[in-house]
Amino acid sequence: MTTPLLSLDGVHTHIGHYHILQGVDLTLPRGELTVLLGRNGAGKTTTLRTIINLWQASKGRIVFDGEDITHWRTPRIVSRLGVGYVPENMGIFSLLTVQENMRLAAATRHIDTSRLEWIFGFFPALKKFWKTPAGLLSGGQKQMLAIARAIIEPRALLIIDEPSKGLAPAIVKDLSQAILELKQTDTTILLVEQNFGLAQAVGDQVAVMDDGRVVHASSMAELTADTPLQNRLLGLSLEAHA
Amino acid sequence: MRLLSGDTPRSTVLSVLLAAIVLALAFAPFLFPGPLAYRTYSTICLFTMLVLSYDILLGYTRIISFAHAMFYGIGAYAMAIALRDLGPSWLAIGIGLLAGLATALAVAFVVALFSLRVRAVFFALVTLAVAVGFMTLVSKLYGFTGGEDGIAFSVPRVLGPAFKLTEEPLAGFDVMGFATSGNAADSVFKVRTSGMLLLYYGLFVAAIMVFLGLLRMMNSPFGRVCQAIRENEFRAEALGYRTVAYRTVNVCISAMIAAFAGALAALSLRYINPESMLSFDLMVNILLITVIGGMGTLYGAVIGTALFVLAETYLQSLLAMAHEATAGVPLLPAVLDPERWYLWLGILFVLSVYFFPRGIVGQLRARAQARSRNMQATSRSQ
Amino acid sequence: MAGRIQARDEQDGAGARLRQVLDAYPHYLLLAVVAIAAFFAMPLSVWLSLTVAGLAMGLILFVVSSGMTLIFGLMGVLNLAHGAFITVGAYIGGSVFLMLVGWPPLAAVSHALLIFPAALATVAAAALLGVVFERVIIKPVYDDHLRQILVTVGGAIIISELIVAFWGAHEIPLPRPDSLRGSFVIGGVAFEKYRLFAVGAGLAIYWGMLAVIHKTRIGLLIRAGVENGEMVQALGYRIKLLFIAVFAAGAALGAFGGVLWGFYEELIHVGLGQQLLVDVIIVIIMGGLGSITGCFYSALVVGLLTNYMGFVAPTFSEFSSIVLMVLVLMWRPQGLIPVVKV
Amino acid sequence: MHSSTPPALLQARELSIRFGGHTAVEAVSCDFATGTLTAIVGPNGAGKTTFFNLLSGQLAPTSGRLWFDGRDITRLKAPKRAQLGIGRAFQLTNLFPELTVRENLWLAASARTGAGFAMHRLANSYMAIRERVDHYLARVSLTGRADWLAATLPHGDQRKLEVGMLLALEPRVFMFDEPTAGMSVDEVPVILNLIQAIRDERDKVVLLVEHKMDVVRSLADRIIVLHEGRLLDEGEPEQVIASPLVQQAYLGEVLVPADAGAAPEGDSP
Amino acid sequence: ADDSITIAHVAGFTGPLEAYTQQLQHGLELGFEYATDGSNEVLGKKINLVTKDTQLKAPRARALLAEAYTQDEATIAIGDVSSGVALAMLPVAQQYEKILMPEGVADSITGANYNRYIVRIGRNSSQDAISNATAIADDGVCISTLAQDYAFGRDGVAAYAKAAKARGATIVKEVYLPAETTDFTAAAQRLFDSLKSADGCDEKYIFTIWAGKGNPMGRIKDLQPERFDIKLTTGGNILPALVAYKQFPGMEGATYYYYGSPDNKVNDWLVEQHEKRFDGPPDFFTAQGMAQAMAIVAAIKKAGSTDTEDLIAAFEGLDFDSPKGEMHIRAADHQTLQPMYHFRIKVEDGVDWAVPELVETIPADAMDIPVDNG
Ligand SMILES: Nc1ncnc2c1ncn2[C@@H]1O[C@H](COP(=O)(O)OP(=O)(O)OP(=O)(O)O)[C@@H](O)[C@H]1O
Ligand SMILES: Nc1ncnc2c1ncn2[C@@H]1O[C@H](COP(=O)(O)OP(=O)(O)OP(=O)(O)O)[C@@H](O)[C@H]1O
Ligand SMILES: [Mg+2]
Ligand SMILES: [Mg+2]
Repeated sequence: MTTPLLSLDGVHTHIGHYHILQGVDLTLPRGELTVLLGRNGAGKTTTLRTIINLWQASKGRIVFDGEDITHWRTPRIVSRLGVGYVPENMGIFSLLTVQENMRLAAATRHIDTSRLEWIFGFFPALKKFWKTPAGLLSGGQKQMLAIARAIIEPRALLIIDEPSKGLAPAIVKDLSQAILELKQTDTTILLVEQNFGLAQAVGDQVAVMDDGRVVHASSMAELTADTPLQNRLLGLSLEAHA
Repeated sequence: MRLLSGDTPRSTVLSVLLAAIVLALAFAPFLFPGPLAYRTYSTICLFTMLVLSYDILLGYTRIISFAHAMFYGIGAYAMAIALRDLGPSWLAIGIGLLAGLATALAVAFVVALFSLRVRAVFFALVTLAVAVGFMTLVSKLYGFTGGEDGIAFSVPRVLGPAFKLTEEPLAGFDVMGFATSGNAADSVFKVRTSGMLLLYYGLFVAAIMVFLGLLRMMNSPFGRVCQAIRENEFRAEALGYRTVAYRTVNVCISAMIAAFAGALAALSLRYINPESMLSFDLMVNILLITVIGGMGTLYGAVIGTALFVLAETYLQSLLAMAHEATAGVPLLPAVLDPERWYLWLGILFVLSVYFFPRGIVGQLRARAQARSRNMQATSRSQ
Repeated sequence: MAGRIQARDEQDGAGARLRQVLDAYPHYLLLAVVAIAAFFAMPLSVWLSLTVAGLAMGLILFVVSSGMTLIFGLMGVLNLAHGAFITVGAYIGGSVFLMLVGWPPLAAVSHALLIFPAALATVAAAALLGVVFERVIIKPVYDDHLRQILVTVGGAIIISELIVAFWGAHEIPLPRPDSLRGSFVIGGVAFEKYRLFAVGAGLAIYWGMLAVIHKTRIGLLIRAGVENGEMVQALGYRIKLLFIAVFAAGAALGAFGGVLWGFYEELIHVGLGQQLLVDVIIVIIMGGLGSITGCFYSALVVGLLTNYMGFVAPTFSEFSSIVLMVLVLMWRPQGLIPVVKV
Repeated sequence: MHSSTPPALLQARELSIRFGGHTAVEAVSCDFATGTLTAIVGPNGAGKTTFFNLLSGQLAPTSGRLWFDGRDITRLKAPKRAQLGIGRAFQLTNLFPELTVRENLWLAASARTGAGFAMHRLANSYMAIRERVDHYLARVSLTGRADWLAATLPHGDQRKLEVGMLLALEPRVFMFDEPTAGMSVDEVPVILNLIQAIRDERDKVVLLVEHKMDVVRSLADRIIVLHEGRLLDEGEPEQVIASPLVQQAYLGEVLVPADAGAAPEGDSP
Repeated sequence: ADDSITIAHVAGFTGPLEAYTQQLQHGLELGFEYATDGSNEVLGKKINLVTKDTQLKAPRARALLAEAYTQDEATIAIGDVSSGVALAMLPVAQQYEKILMPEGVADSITGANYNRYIVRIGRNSSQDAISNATAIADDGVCISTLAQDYAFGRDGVAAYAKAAKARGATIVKEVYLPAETTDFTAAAQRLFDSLKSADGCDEKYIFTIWAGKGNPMGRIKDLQPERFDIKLTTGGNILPALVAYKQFPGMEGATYYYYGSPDNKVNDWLVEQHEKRFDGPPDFFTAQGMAQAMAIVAAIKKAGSTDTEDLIAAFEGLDFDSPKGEMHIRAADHQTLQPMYHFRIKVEDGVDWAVPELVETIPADAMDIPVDNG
């Protein structure tokens, strides 16, 4: 097995006085899609944010392609390593148009039109609202825009936080299609997803978090096969109320 | 406890400080001789009332107003004009006080109507413009207000320096003099029991009453709703509180107390002008004292005022001493030049806003709380 | 927290159409109302010269105010030290100018030309000061309007005191170059040369600012950064630098306004900025905190109004802009062109 | 539902609200009778929260009317409606952060008593309110944390306080917007039991926005489905969930055929 | 104590007027030195000049003044240069029954707010206004005035108008503007209009009294009043302000002091010493401070004691020497009568400011300064 693209090694994160991540170990194999599961508040989002240093790790190491990036600043991580990030709250600039949102996401001055057409193929709404202030989009459309921004250019690593949230089921299908296609382009992906169906459909690897730690990591196939394990772990994330 | 409406200092250091301030003020005329000292401790009483009234606005309800000095001025001008035009009588004082309170109420109500429409920063800037406009108006109506020259007037004899309460002066003990000279015999001085003394105790009692009254008010249902508005106005509305009404009442009460303090200030100073009663500098001072002392605590107003007035009065002399002491050292004397005392005040402001974001009282309370939690933790672990 | 948002009545019909137009262009309306009302209150030649003078004064006011509204609009920082920046600008610009004028090698150069290097030096120095100010004073208090107010007031005190320590408490006369004195008289109407000069400067700055904010990537970034600074970072941009740059620009604009004003009054003194601050505040509130366009038009309105009132009822000219502000706020609580929700 | 029943406590008629060009709620008419628990479901952005905002007065409708207890309340502002007895808990936690849990509850408990303007008495001296506060502290099991500042509570406890405040308000209409979102699994039943208890009193109107279909099934007397701002369907839970329109618009094609029982909609707040 | 005489200078050493206070302080020091021939002693007692900074705040000024009288046992206090603060100090002097010598120019200091403990060595605004009228006004002269809309401006114009009319001039229009005005276009329009349509004028003037920062003269000049044959006139000013006068060569008016104007040995000494010590010529307030000190020494000598009543008696009717020549303290209101200087502005190369060249000295008795303290 080749060296992983990204690895977290005993990462701790504090937010204010709260000790949120309590030693996260995680590795992302190159070119594969890893799904991060876990109940609300388990620390999934915090993990993602810590990777690109939106929150500073207080302890532990984050290594990207052999390089220690634990103390790099966010802009450096993102631009030097080529990271696309879809935050939980989508991070749309609502006063800017869809086009302007996309322009900011592209490091180059001119957006590659063929890639844009490829994106429009999944998310036709974006084409329709190209010159519309993004704030006027519906929640689902905003989510599409957020994802589109992250893939406007080829990325080495894509970090996506709950993309299916707010998307109508039909679009979720398109989304999983898009993700599968992205996998073909040799992109390493870290995906937080509560929708286990989607996770199962696209994931190669899976990690489950609870209480600020990774409590299980394996291949997706392994987890799918092991129903008792699934119930034990995912009882946490799927509906538990009888 | 009853007196304090159950809202105690909640910090030993704070309690000690408070007790020291109250004691020093209670016996001030007998401890600190001289007119400048008199001015200083009466100013502490006056400003305490003013800052207290601002705290219920800023600290408890988070209404940033730059028009508070204006209300202080309204009270002072009403009193001054009444005494000037009606002569130095108790009736004039009564009329002046009532006129001041009524005017403040009316103006505050109009200003508060603005808070229905605009919020926060906007409100702050609007009140700033209104206050400046008011000051211009006062300067312009010189026939009525004395313009820039202000109004000098007399007060009833009983409140003046000529009135003698007792034939013989009482004895005082100059603590500062004693501290510097160490000579106890030389430090005894005569305290003339004039109307000035009477007036000072009036101020002192008024300040205590305002403090206790407001403490009660802010621990009443009204006070709690004000705090709720500060914390989350949207939610307070959703619970059924008409926040606009609460804010309006708050602004009006606060303005009337400020006017009350202003009226007393006029009595005590016997001279007023726009610069000392209405200026932007005064407003900035109120704001700074409130924040440095600790917003939303009322105790902060007392501590903050005492410290600030002392600093403002004596910082220059302190600098002069430092200036002389460092005379040989290069560069230092230039920045310690007593003429640059205001620079140091500015630096102190900025530093205190950084380092005491919750004000002195907030900081002391947080410390006390942390300590008691630690003690609990250790006692539990044993 | 979802603010209370009024849904717009969208009835059809001419009245609604008119209201829509007024809603979209309140600044034109206000400008027109003020100018037309004055037109009937005075002789034509007076109206003409006052209109020209008022517009020019408005542009000076715009330059003086634009930095403050820029900083508020883009960074949400209420910088009450803006007055101090104006003063600093006047002092730096004035001293550099006087130095250049007194420098023998430049004796042959027209003094009017020397204003440009002086202004340039001012802008550079003030930008630097802005950077220091942002790092030392503002940085710790982003997102807290109350502490911003306090800290910037404290900062203003410090700056003014340092000015006195450095330049002394004296007023410094700043004689304007002869070529910028006097007027062009056309048909009995006098057009002051300096005001025309200021008009040029003001318009250039206005269009420049609009162009930067709406046409360039930097403008895009700034607008995005205000809404969600974290996301801008997550897209790989260093927002800190951006914000420092904005603050420097705001300070430089204020300082440039100070130079402009110093040459207008031909006198530099410590209270210069403070004295302008009230007008600045009126202008930026009325325009809509944070709006460059709003600031531009409300500055014009204030300039016009004070000139007209100065002729019609000088006693009230001082209050006229405050009263106008109050009226505008009753009509549009967020100012003419609201951008930032406060 | 039945023509013989008295008019419903809360009646919405053709309620619409538009934001710029976007219509978030469009011509929704609906009755809410006392004693029923109505669940409102629909995909994200369907307008559920906006509909709540219209009912409780946080937003004013662009058109349409709203009646409460036979009275037109369309133009009443939020505080007035709360005074009348329309209370709500918020989807995003919405507390008084620097006040204690007790004070938060006190504010809710005294809101409808009219004591707010009293200045002469101490807030803590109102015995009736104090008792109510203590009662609801216990009901949402926060007694042990009564003196914590709301801001320092863990997320789940904040959600409980949010619900507790709605209870302490003692309104006639209860609106819960995803009350269990972000709450840990073992605490969810506490809240659901509380809601169930209110429903079982049978003299209140209860509205519940909830994505978890099993919860909806077990609690609701009736379901309303919103989709793109419109009322798509309403009726008995089983019948609505089974309707093909709802299946398509809200539940979508079932992605996980394996767990046919559980709804796949697992989205978070 | 007994072997010294304490004089307290209680003024705004910091704040907007600190430059003026500084000049006064220098003038005082030089004045005491000169009047005591360098011994700094009078009646065999050392003169002890103490300073207290009012920060230009009236309440503080009052407390400091009281402190000076009690703690420092000052015989005489010299008050603030700001009229507002000076006015606030007046009642304190009366209360402590000690002499106060304020430096502000408001008429009311020795007018409506006068008390018998007040003695003013400096000019009052009537003197300024009347000297200006004396310099310009004559038959056939038409004048419109511009002033700030508050007591100082209105009183000044009233005194000016009275004196000008007495000399045969016509006052065409009085324009008053808010004190903070910075844009003078509209006012200039009104002033031009008034004079354009005035009949029977050989000469037309706009007279300006403007305290503070605005620069109405320059702004009016920009609008080219010469188009309508209108000339500008105003009073003199401190040296830094005279720089701006370079725009007005030939302008006439009257001033309190310019170091080149008086011709006497006191002034010669002052100019020489000032050049030597402070590297520049003395200004308005340096001269005033020096006159102040010389008056004090003269009065103490005349009284032969430092008792307040003796001093009051000595001040009343005192004639004393000063950089402006001999001055006289009027017994009726303790206002000092003094010469003023009619000037014409001349621009000289190598001088930073415009030179107010002396046209003639206006002797004190040529000006009828009203007594208003009744
Ligand atoms: N800004 C913050 N301040 C304090 N605590 C926070 C903050 N943000 C998150 N937390 C806490 O950190 C913990 C982990 O949060 P995180 O958002 O990483 O969870 P998550 O696994 O992404 O959950 P979800 O599925 O709800 O998105 C939670 O307990 C949360 O309450
Ligand atoms: N204040 C507003 N201004 C503009 N659009 C708004 C506003 N509030 C809501 N919307 C839009 O109205 C639509 C409905 O939003 P709403 O919050 O009611 O959805 P919801 O059904 O509650 O979704 P969720 O399940 O995510 O809570 C969304 O598209 C949203 O973007
Ligand atoms: Mg998350
Ligand atoms: Mg919702």
